[in-house]
Amino acid sequence: MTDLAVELPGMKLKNPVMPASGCFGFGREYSAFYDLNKLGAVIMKAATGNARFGNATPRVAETASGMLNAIGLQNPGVQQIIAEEVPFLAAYDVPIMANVAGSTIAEYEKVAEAFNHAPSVNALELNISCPNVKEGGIQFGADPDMAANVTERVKAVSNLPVYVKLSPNTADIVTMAKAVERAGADGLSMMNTLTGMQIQLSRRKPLLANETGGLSGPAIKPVAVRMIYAVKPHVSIPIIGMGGIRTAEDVLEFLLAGASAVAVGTANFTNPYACPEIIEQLPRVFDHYGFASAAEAIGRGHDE
Amino acid sequence: MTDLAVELPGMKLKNPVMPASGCFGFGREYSAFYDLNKLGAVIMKAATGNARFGNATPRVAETASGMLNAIGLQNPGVQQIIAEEVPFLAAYDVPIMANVAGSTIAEYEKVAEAFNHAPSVNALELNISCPNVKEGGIQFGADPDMAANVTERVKAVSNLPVYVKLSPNTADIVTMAKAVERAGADGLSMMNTLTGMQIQLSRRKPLLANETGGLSGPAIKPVAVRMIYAVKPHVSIPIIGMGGIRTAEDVLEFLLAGASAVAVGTANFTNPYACPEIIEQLPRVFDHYGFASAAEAIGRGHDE
Amino acid sequence: MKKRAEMAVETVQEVASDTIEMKLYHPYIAATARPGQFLYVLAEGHTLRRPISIASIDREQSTVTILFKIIGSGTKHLADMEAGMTLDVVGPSGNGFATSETSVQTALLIGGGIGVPPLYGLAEELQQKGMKVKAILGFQSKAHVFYKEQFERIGQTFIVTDDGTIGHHGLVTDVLDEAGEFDHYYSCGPIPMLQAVQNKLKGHSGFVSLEERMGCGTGACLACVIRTETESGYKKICTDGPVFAADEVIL
Amino acid sequence: MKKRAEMAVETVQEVASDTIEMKLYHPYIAATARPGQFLYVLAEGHTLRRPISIASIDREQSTVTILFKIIGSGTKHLADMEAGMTLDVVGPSGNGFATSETSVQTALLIGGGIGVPPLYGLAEELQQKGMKVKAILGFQSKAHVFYKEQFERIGQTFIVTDDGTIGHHGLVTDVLDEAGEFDHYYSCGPIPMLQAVQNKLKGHSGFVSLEERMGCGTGACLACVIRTETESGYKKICTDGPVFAADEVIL
Ligand SMILES: Cc1cc2nc3c(=O)[nH]c(=O)nc-3n(C[C@H](O)[C@H](O)[C@H](O)COP(=O)(O)OP(=O)(O)OC[C@H]3O[C@@H](n4cnc5c(N)ncnc54)[C@H](O)[C@@H]3O)c2cc1C
Ligand SMILES: Cc1cc2nc3c(=O)[nH]c(=O)nc-3n(C[C@H](O)[C@H](O)[C@H](O)COP(=O)(O)OP(=O)(O)OC[C@H]3O[C@@H](n4cnc5c(N)ncnc54)[C@H](O)[C@@H]3O)c2cc1C
Ligand SMILES: Cc1cc2nc3c(=O)[nH]c(=O)nc-3n(C[C@H](O)[C@H](O)[C@H](O)COP(=O)(O)O)c2cc1C
Ligand SMILES: Cc1cc2nc3c(=O)[nH]c(=O)nc-3n(C[C@H](O)[C@H](O)[C@H](O)COP(=O)(O)O)c2cc1C
Ligand code: FES
Ligand code: FES
Repeated sequence: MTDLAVELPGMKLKNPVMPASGCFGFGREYSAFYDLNKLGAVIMKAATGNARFGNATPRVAETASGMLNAIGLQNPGVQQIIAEEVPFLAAYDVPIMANVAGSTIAEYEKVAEAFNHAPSVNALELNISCPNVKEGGIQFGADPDMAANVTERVKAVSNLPVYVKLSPNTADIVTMAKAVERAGADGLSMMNTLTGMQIQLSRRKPLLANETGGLSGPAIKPVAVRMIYAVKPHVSIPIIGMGGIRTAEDVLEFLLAGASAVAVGTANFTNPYACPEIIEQLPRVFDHYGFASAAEAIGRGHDE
Repeated sequence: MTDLAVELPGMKLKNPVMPASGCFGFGREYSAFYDLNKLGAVIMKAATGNARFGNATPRVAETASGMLNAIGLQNPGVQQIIAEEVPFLAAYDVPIMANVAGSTIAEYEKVAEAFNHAPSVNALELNISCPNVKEGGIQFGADPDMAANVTERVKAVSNLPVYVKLSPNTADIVTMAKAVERAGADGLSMMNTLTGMQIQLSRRKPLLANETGGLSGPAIKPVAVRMIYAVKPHVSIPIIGMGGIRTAEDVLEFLLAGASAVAVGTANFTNPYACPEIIEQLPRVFDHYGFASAAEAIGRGHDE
Repeated sequence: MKKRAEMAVETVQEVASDTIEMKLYHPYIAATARPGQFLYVLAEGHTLRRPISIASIDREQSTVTILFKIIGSGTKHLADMEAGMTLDVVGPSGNGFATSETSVQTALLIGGGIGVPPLYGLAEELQQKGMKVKAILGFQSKAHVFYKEQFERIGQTFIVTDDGTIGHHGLVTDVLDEAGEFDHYYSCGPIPMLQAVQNKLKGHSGFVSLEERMGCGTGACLACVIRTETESGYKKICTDGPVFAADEVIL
Repeated sequence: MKKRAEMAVETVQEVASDTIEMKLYHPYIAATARPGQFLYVLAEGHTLRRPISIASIDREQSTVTILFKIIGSGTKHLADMEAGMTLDVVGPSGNGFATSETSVQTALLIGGGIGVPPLYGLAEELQQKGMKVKAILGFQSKAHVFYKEQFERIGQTFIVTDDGTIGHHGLVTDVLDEAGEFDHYYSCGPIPMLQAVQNKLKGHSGFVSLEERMGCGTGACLACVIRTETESGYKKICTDGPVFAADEVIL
């Protein structure tokens, strides 16, 4: 039997597959489809300091092999997430990652600090790259110094391993990755969505109320693989890979590129059973390509 | 009848559709499928100072709703292009754009200068963004100062209108666009390919011999539309839009975003008749969405 | 509870201009579906599923019928399906119309275009419960009209068209007075129509069925929110809806 | 001259493990195709077309036959097609084998796996021209063998398999000596096989048919170049090839 387990700072995963932030809520809805214990981990939807309503609708659009979203970080606020949502997920035997967002560094600190008091949360994913938050967000993800700064400040207040989620909307992903590693990041999440737009011909206007949205799904997979492959040799912290993963073969592709685990976002929408079905196929795929374990595939695309 | 004509610096186009550079060679091959006089214009394959063989094969890969290419600017060199290829295209009643590439600013100057002596060439497209040229290329497209510098130097030696082709692999497309406009660009081409990678599982290695390649096709259309929409209000020079165009509806979407004309690349591979079929559908589409002419649709996605 | 199901396509028929009626077989879905719920349908090659209302339910034959208009590439793909193929759906999705709790005597159904189908299943159910049903159905033109006879068999039916090629020439709200008394109304159609109905029938008890672009279709992504007067300030159309009390949502 | 054509699918058949034989009707393609040319085939939902060799031509019936192995999603999609559907192709593409200019008495055909199909059309044509044909055909295993009888009807045929489940156990080059004298050879298969053949038959006059990933398939994009000894230093497999004189290309 193929050994699917992988170990990451703060998390021991049965298998390297977890749902991506914002695509799985806090797990309740998908728990109606399958047993969440099958998952490697769960990444929760973004938490901000207070409740946020998010953007006006429409918030999503479909694109060729992908979609745009501009949800705008709608969430009930970190306190309610800790009180209402974390306990639901804590009942499962699955590591929990909290996705931390904010418009100011102080808000990131506040949210991160709050999760110190949620013992079931195993790690933080620092969302410095949400392209749909107009006040802040975007700048942190676009500038290495600001990214390093928010990383450092969050590390200073948090007891948990901190994974920094990078934006692909940059000319130089390697510099970004090195900057946040130096600032103390325990891991990287790569990647968030590419900024895109769709114009609705009948209205002669951008379809999304927010005008721009984040492009996700299979369309962006080659960009994610390229960025992970580029970053891997330059960092020694692990990478959680994401961007267009739909099949077990895709998971192996990300591991070969350098990811230690992966997150699945958009594919949950096309198929609510995407995660467990991918996990079920993993042993066959690892076996077919000659790997006895998930761990031994990590980064092997860099071998001479 | 819908008036499809659009006018650009150096070029009067019967219609706003031209094949994109590198996807149409120098027109000979597609002239076997249809009469090139149907096209709005033709953008030739990149020209460099001397003949280039390009990258090792495989040079292309397929992705979800897209493809990767790493041709590596293979071409017979500017002199042979002027002697052998331009005369073939000059026999058609279609404006000709020459795509200018190089590894050094001196090479760009040399190529641009050479086209002064090819009276049938109407405009230059400055390829500062080819992601597959390791020695140079990439830097010009990633840095506003370098982009401005090469634009200025080429403008100084060229008699022709110069369109600068921007790279989407940047955090700030508006700054890039403004920089090259200030440096004297007569127009913009937006956009080149996003850098991507595919890993071949059976070989555990990047599939392309060049490892990375440029992602094109419908997958990247939302990124192109977003960038054109973002740039349009900040420049007063026209934009040739491209990136994933496959249908006449796509053409209208790019015009609404702010393009004055468009180029079609990858779609020629899926369907060798892509350009004439799109052109044939344009009157129906403009009419359906209430436009009496192509010109009046330009930038209308920005109306209040 | 909703499930992913492979439904067998039994019939596919164009019942009006660009409007397809499709009968689908699946014992679980047919047994559990309620009027006003929808199927979240996969159109091959598409990233997002398409929400399509259940237009009627035949529990004996284990079938449900959907009706949809060809709008873009997803519905075009669905229209090209043939009997014998299978359709991948997640359903029955959403809450549906709450007919059991109501002590309605007369119900007024107000549907616009592709908002008409869910009202048909509701009409059937209300009739079975012994209630009186009246319907106002709005369409673009005569060529777009469907299910006129079916509704007429159930109760008094007013047809309204944008161009007057059949029935009243104008808007569904124009004939509200003509339709007379009723206890509850149920409305489904484009937002501007629902707003007009909500306005004109302020004070009346009523239900509206809403549309919004969806991501997950299952309550997790918050793509499909609508502002409400409730404490959280919003509801999700895909799971809390698509049917809401008319005074609950802010259109 | 190649054209885009909608070919009618007449038959689809699995002739060996994961290997599909498809007969396609089109008067123009069937009238103009030559052995060694290929069809550039659209698999719906895919950006790039797939190059598939013409395995044989029936000019009377206006059909051509292709044979392909299911490799990935494109060939999987093609394998799912059924009689009565149409296939969008650009063809006949490429140069094909130059059989008219040769004064061959005995031809040795050396094919590996999915390189076998184009050689069958060639074998038929050479036979018609009164030449003697011998063939060495390599396959993975017995389950992958196809067209054995067809080749045997034309001439002496050696089957070679990787696992020895049928014929010679080993490589096609192992039986070259056994195959005896010939004037020209024609070879098609994976690059390592072609290199081995080129090496072993150095000095012999021969032709190789090459494979490379293609973009345009029509000579415009330079995706499919191969280094040559010619002045320009390269040739395009999609238009100058896929067939080249063995001493012309640098494998
Ligand atoms: C709860 C609900 C029930 C519905 N019931 C029906 C029905 O019974 N019959 C019917 O014909 N239509 C119904 N619709 C509308 C139907 O979902 C859209 O017409 C359909 O999704 C269009 O898909 P497309 O691929 O043809 O169009 P495209 O415009 O190509 O679709 C692009 C994207 O936009 C979404 N989209 C486009 N229009 C709508 C819309 N009006 N509402 C929600 N999403 C949209 C699509 O789902 C897809 O994600 C319903 C919508 C909702 C929300
Ligand atoms: C001139 C020529 C003639 C051919 N004739 C035949 C034939 O008669 N029968 C047959 O079974 N196969 C033939 N092939 C190989 C065939 O083209 C590939 O097996 C097929 O393209 C794989 O597509 P896929 O979608 O199944 O695989 P995928 O791996 O999913 O394809 C992904 C991409 O890679 C390309 N690709 C993958 N393998 C090859 C390959 N070996 N050569 C070229 N492109 C490839 C595909 O075209 C596609 O663009 C020929 C190739 C060439 C170049
Ligand atoms: C509807 C939607 C909502 C998302 N919300 C968040 C979020 O709240 N926080 C975050 O870090 N990423 C968010 N993302 C990004 C995903 O977590 C993921 O990085 C991205 O979608 C790429 O993966 P995919 O192609 O598998 O979807 C969201 C994506 C989608 C589609
Ligand atoms: C095979 C191939 C070769 C290309 N060669 C060039 C080139 O030589 N010069 C250039 O400026 N762009 C080149 N491009 C980029 C295209 O001109 C175009 O900008 C890009 O492909 C996006 O458009 P599309 O999605 O319609 O293909 C090439 C693209 C492809 C696919
Ligand atoms: S569509 Fe995701 S919450 Fe409704
Ligand atoms: S595939 Fe484009 S030149 Fe051969």
